[in-house]
Amino acid sequence: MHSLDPVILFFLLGLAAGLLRSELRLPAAVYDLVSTVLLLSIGMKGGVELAQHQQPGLLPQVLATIAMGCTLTLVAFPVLRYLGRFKRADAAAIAAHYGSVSVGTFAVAVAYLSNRGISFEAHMPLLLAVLEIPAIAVGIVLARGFSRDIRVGALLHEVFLGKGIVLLLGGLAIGWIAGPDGVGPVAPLFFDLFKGVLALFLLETGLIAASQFASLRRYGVFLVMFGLTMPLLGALVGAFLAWLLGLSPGGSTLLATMAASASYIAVPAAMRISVPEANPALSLVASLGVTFPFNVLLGIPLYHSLAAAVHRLLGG
Amino acid sequence: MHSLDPVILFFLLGLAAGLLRSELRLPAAVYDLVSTVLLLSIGMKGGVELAQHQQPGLLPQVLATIAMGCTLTLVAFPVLRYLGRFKRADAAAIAAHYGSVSVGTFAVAVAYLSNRGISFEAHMPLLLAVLEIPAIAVGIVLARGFSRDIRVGALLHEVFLGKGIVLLLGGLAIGWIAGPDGVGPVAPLFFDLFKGVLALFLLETGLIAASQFASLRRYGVFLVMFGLTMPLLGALVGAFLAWLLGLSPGGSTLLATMAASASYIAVPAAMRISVPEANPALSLVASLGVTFPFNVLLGIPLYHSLAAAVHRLLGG
Amino acid sequence: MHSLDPVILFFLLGLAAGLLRSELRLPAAVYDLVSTVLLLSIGMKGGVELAQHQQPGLLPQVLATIAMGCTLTLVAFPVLRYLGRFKRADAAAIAAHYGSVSVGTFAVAVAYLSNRGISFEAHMPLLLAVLEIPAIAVGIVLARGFSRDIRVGALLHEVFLGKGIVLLLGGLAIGWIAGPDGVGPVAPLFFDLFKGVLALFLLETGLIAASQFASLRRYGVFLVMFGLTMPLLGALVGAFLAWLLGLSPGGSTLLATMAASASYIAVPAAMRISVPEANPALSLVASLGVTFPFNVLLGIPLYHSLAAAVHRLLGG
Amino acid sequence: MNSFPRKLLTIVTEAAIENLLTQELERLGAHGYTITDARGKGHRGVRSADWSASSNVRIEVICDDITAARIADYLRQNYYDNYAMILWLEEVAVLRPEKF
Amino acid sequence: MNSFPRKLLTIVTEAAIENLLTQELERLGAHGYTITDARGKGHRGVRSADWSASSNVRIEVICDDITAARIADYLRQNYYDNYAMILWLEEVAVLRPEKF
Amino acid sequence: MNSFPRKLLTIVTEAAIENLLTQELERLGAHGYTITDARGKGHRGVRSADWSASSNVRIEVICDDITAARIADYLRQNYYDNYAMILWLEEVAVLRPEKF
Ligand SMILES: Nc1ncnc2c1ncn2[C@@H]1O[C@H](COP(=O)(O)O)[C@@H](O)[C@H]1O
Ligand SMILES: Nc1ncnc2c1ncn2[C@@H]1O[C@H](COP(=O)(O)O)[C@@H](O)[C@H]1O
Ligand SMILES: Nc1ncnc2c1ncn2[C@@H]1O[C@H](COP(=O)(O)O)[C@@H](O)[C@H]1O
Ligand code: NA
Ligand code: NA
Ligand code: NA
Repeated sequence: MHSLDPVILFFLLGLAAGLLRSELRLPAAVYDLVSTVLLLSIGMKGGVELAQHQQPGLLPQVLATIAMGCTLTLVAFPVLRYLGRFKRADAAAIAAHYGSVSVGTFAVAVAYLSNRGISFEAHMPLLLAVLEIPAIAVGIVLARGFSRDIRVGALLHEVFLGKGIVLLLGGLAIGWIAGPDGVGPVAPLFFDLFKGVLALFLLETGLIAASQFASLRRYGVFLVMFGLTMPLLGALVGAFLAWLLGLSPGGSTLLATMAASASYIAVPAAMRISVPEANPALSLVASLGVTFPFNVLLGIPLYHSLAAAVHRLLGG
Repeated sequence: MHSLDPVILFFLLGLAAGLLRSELRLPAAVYDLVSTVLLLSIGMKGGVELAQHQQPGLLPQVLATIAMGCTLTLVAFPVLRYLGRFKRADAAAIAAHYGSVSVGTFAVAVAYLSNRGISFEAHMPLLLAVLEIPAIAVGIVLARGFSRDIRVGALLHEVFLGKGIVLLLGGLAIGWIAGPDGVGPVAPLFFDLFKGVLALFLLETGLIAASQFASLRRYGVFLVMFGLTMPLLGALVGAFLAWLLGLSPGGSTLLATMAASASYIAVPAAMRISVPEANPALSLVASLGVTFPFNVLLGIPLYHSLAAAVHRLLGG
Repeated sequence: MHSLDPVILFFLLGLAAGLLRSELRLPAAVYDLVSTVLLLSIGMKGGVELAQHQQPGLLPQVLATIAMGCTLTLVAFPVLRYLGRFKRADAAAIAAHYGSVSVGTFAVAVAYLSNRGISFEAHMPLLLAVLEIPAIAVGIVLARGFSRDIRVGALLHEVFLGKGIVLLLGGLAIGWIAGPDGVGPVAPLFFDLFKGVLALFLLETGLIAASQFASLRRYGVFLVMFGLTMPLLGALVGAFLAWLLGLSPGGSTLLATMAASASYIAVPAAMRISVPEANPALSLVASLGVTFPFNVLLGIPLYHSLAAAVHRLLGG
Repeated sequence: MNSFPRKLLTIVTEAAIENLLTQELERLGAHGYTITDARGKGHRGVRSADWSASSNVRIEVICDDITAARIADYLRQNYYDNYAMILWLEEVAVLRPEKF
Repeated sequence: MNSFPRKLLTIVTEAAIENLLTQELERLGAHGYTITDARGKGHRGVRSADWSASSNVRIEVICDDITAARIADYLRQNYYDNYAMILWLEEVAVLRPEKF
Repeated sequence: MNSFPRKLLTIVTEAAIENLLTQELERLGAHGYTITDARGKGHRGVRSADWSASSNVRIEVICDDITAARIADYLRQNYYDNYAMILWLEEVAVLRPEKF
């Protein structure tokens, strides 16, 4: 059933067009517009909900999310370094991608839940923004130790003032301040068009993902295996943590998806600046060429079942 | 009445702004976005309809459309070559433009029918995609014979994997797989905004068409005459064929419009690669400077009356 | 209350992101798209209203608006020249910015009124287009006298065929010809999305305004003072003129806002061509770095109260 | 391969005067030009191309020595003082000298 | 700083043949290329880049003298007659000669 | 026309380090720079500019010989190994030598 979600079909169309080397190409400006609208609308939706319902225990959840980001990075690193025999910088960079999160995957999971009428906690977009960051810091330390010559200024800037964080947090703030009535006038663009804009985003992501496939063979089986099993591990961790934090099944599905997803925009940019000796193709092939398609096509319904099962088994 | 269709007014505004050499200019990225949405939504609308109604006799209609594309090209060629005294390559290239089809004109005809509540067969977008191609092949053979040195690879690629075909067929497939309920979530973007997006597309097309007018005088009266009579001939052929195929009046209007229209995106690109010795300005002046405005401003209502008349006269 | 208008929050987000030197940046093509849609939809809305209601006394209002544009420029010039001790060219150029009008500010005022259900005269967009122009002519004459070597051709072109005028007047004509029913099909894009599109526009304007702040310190206190008091003076003039012309409170608010606002797109372009010796940074710092934020954050509700007060005090 | 020496004149300046400038170039004898969008920094500060007023264009003209000198002189006298603008000249080789 | 002489070949032509041309360049021995979007004017009129059919690309290739001559000759013979195209050659200095 | 010799240094590299690099350029003595968006192919494969991670920038700096050598050396030592990057140097003539 899930594979019939129309936004997924747009991803498959992009993937197919890319693999067939079609002339289809969307200008970078369109990608920028589409991702700006997505980020703002995810943030705003969360902010509006937050304005309506008190969210107790936000701080513990934020801290738990930070801890999860660090943990996933620290778990992925030795696997890549010793099982995968990657160079230290490469292992650290790839690990950071998997400790962080993909906003596109999150958006597909949101669409999945909303198509099924499943609600989730309002502040998930806040956790999304929070989870982007800690893996980057851990990755850099793994690559270089606590060395002095890290371009700390450029890095902090890149991380905290990157487009994703600013628009997510900005959207949250706007939704929270304006409230449900206040955002009414801009709802036709940011809420009604959400899934259509997501469809365009996925079309373009499909095209880009396809361009990573060419490198797949070169970088070998291990990276593919890693790109398929690391999300499963992440989802387990995320679903269990969600249960600990008392999240609803919808929220648990989202936290599991976030844990399972790998960054392909914020972290690559940060790694180019802070761990330049890492080969960026390795991380992108894994996160965009393997993990993103896997999560979007198969993972999300799986993580939903997983979250439901955890709730059933452990109660809550 | 027709001239009051607001989307037409946007075309006129673009035309006027272009002719007055206004500073108004839309970036190419906007044109790309707008045409992507148009192509996808035309395809999806067709796919959704196809999912609901069995379409018997699709194959004969596809074959008939292919035959029509070849015929129109073969008819236009000698007229251009012997009456118009164009060089062989030029005559072949122009003929190929008129044997193929303009998606923009099709979209205006769809808006025209929908404003009047006239329905049409669901698979017309499929025929639209099909009609893009055969004229290109015929045009190349007319220009160069069955010679060996045609860059077949590059050409096939250009033709079958061009943006237009991929998005039309991709949209059809998405609409067909997702069905009417499945596309619901993306309808606000792809269906509700259709005519607004078409308006922006026509504004930009008007600007581009105006830039062709400057060359009109240089290339003479014959090309103008050809650009006005060839669509009429095409419409006759299309309307008659539609009747043969048993299409409804709405579908007949569309097939007549398709036959009457001349490509100005897919075919020019293919001809630059495969018949480089043809002067691209000649084809563009005729198709974009003469035929497109004629069809959009006067042709479509005419073809609608024609289709109705054919149905009345021949029964059906 | 006003500061809760969500579109204003987008402006603040852009401003904050810009001041923090965030990586957030929207491509110029997005700005072009967004401002095209805004201009067309402001024009069309006016045109549709005009088609429904006879507007008596349009000509006197147009003439009065022209006179207001000239007057404001002529008032600003000596203040800048003698109090501000600016060079003649600089004083003339800045004055021209304040005698003209900012479409973005107008759009925020329209959103402000519509959120409060306050109606206004249909032809305000026409006055908006009219007000763009006279200050440019006056500014040039102030800078250069009636000298011969003005590039009159290039200038007239720049002024009358600039993007803003063409889209506003084009939109007016389309709305007027198509009427309320005719524009129905394009309403989802041009009317329903108006405030969402305005939000994106203001996000981007905030980013650009922030980049002007850096120069604020350099150009000194006088320019800031001027940028804060000139709009107040303009609003007084506008509100009083509106009362003379018999405009409604809504229309008066708009005319006061127009008078209070300073151009930052059309006039800078014209001045670069016609008064090149003027430093463009001075005008932009004042109009975009001071006056625009002031009007949008505080000015509009003020001008609304002012217009109401004038109506109360003078009757009407 | 026969090649012929020509001058390549490159101008970087404000996008606002693109139209004006191309007309001047033709008037001064250029047979063609190539334009790309650009951003940059110079004595008049950062020009980030975030919007029209801060955008640059980079204009290239291939021409003979005399035309190049004529254009360069003219721009220096008429544009340098009031516009963000730099230009430079290079020796290049072209294949069809009659074109330039 | 050790630097080594190489040729810089710049081609300005129709965007429609970008893919075709980059394949040819590699076949003719170029180890790389850099492309920017451009507009312009020449003997075939104004190419304003308003839409795909009127867009130009500006392609740069750094290579050795022989490869540069080979590419220039090939393009002159196979493309000049039918396409809006110009090209020019310059002497440049690079740091790592083995790359080009 | 009086003209003065200067160096034109052109760098093609990953868009991801544009900000970093312009800061370095200024620190190393450049008085200005011009940037255009680019795509291309080189030893590190195709960089198609379809999205940020695969985009290139093309940076030009006009400066004196010593500054050019300083920048080129610095980039070779600190950037060449880890980034898709090439650079080349040319002799150009400018009109106002004090600017560069
Ligand atoms: N030294 C330089 N090297 C390369 N480009 C420069 C240089 N100086 C200025 N530019 C470019 O020329 C534009 C105008 O320069 P300016 O008039 O010095 O502000 C700048 O915005 C840059 O794009
Ligand atoms: N003299 C010139 N200087 C710089 N660029 C030129 C020149 N002539 C032509 N071009 C560029 O090359 C393209 C093709 O030129 P053409 O084949 O002469 O039409 C034009 O669209 C311009 O972008
Ligand atoms: N031989 C070449 N000629 C022109 N541009 C090149 C060449 N080699 C590399 N480039 C450009 O420099 C970028 C980085 O090159 P590389 O480090 O070799 O991957 C490429 O993406 C191209 O844009
Ligand atoms: Na993760
Ligand atoms: Na046809
Ligand atoms: Na004003």
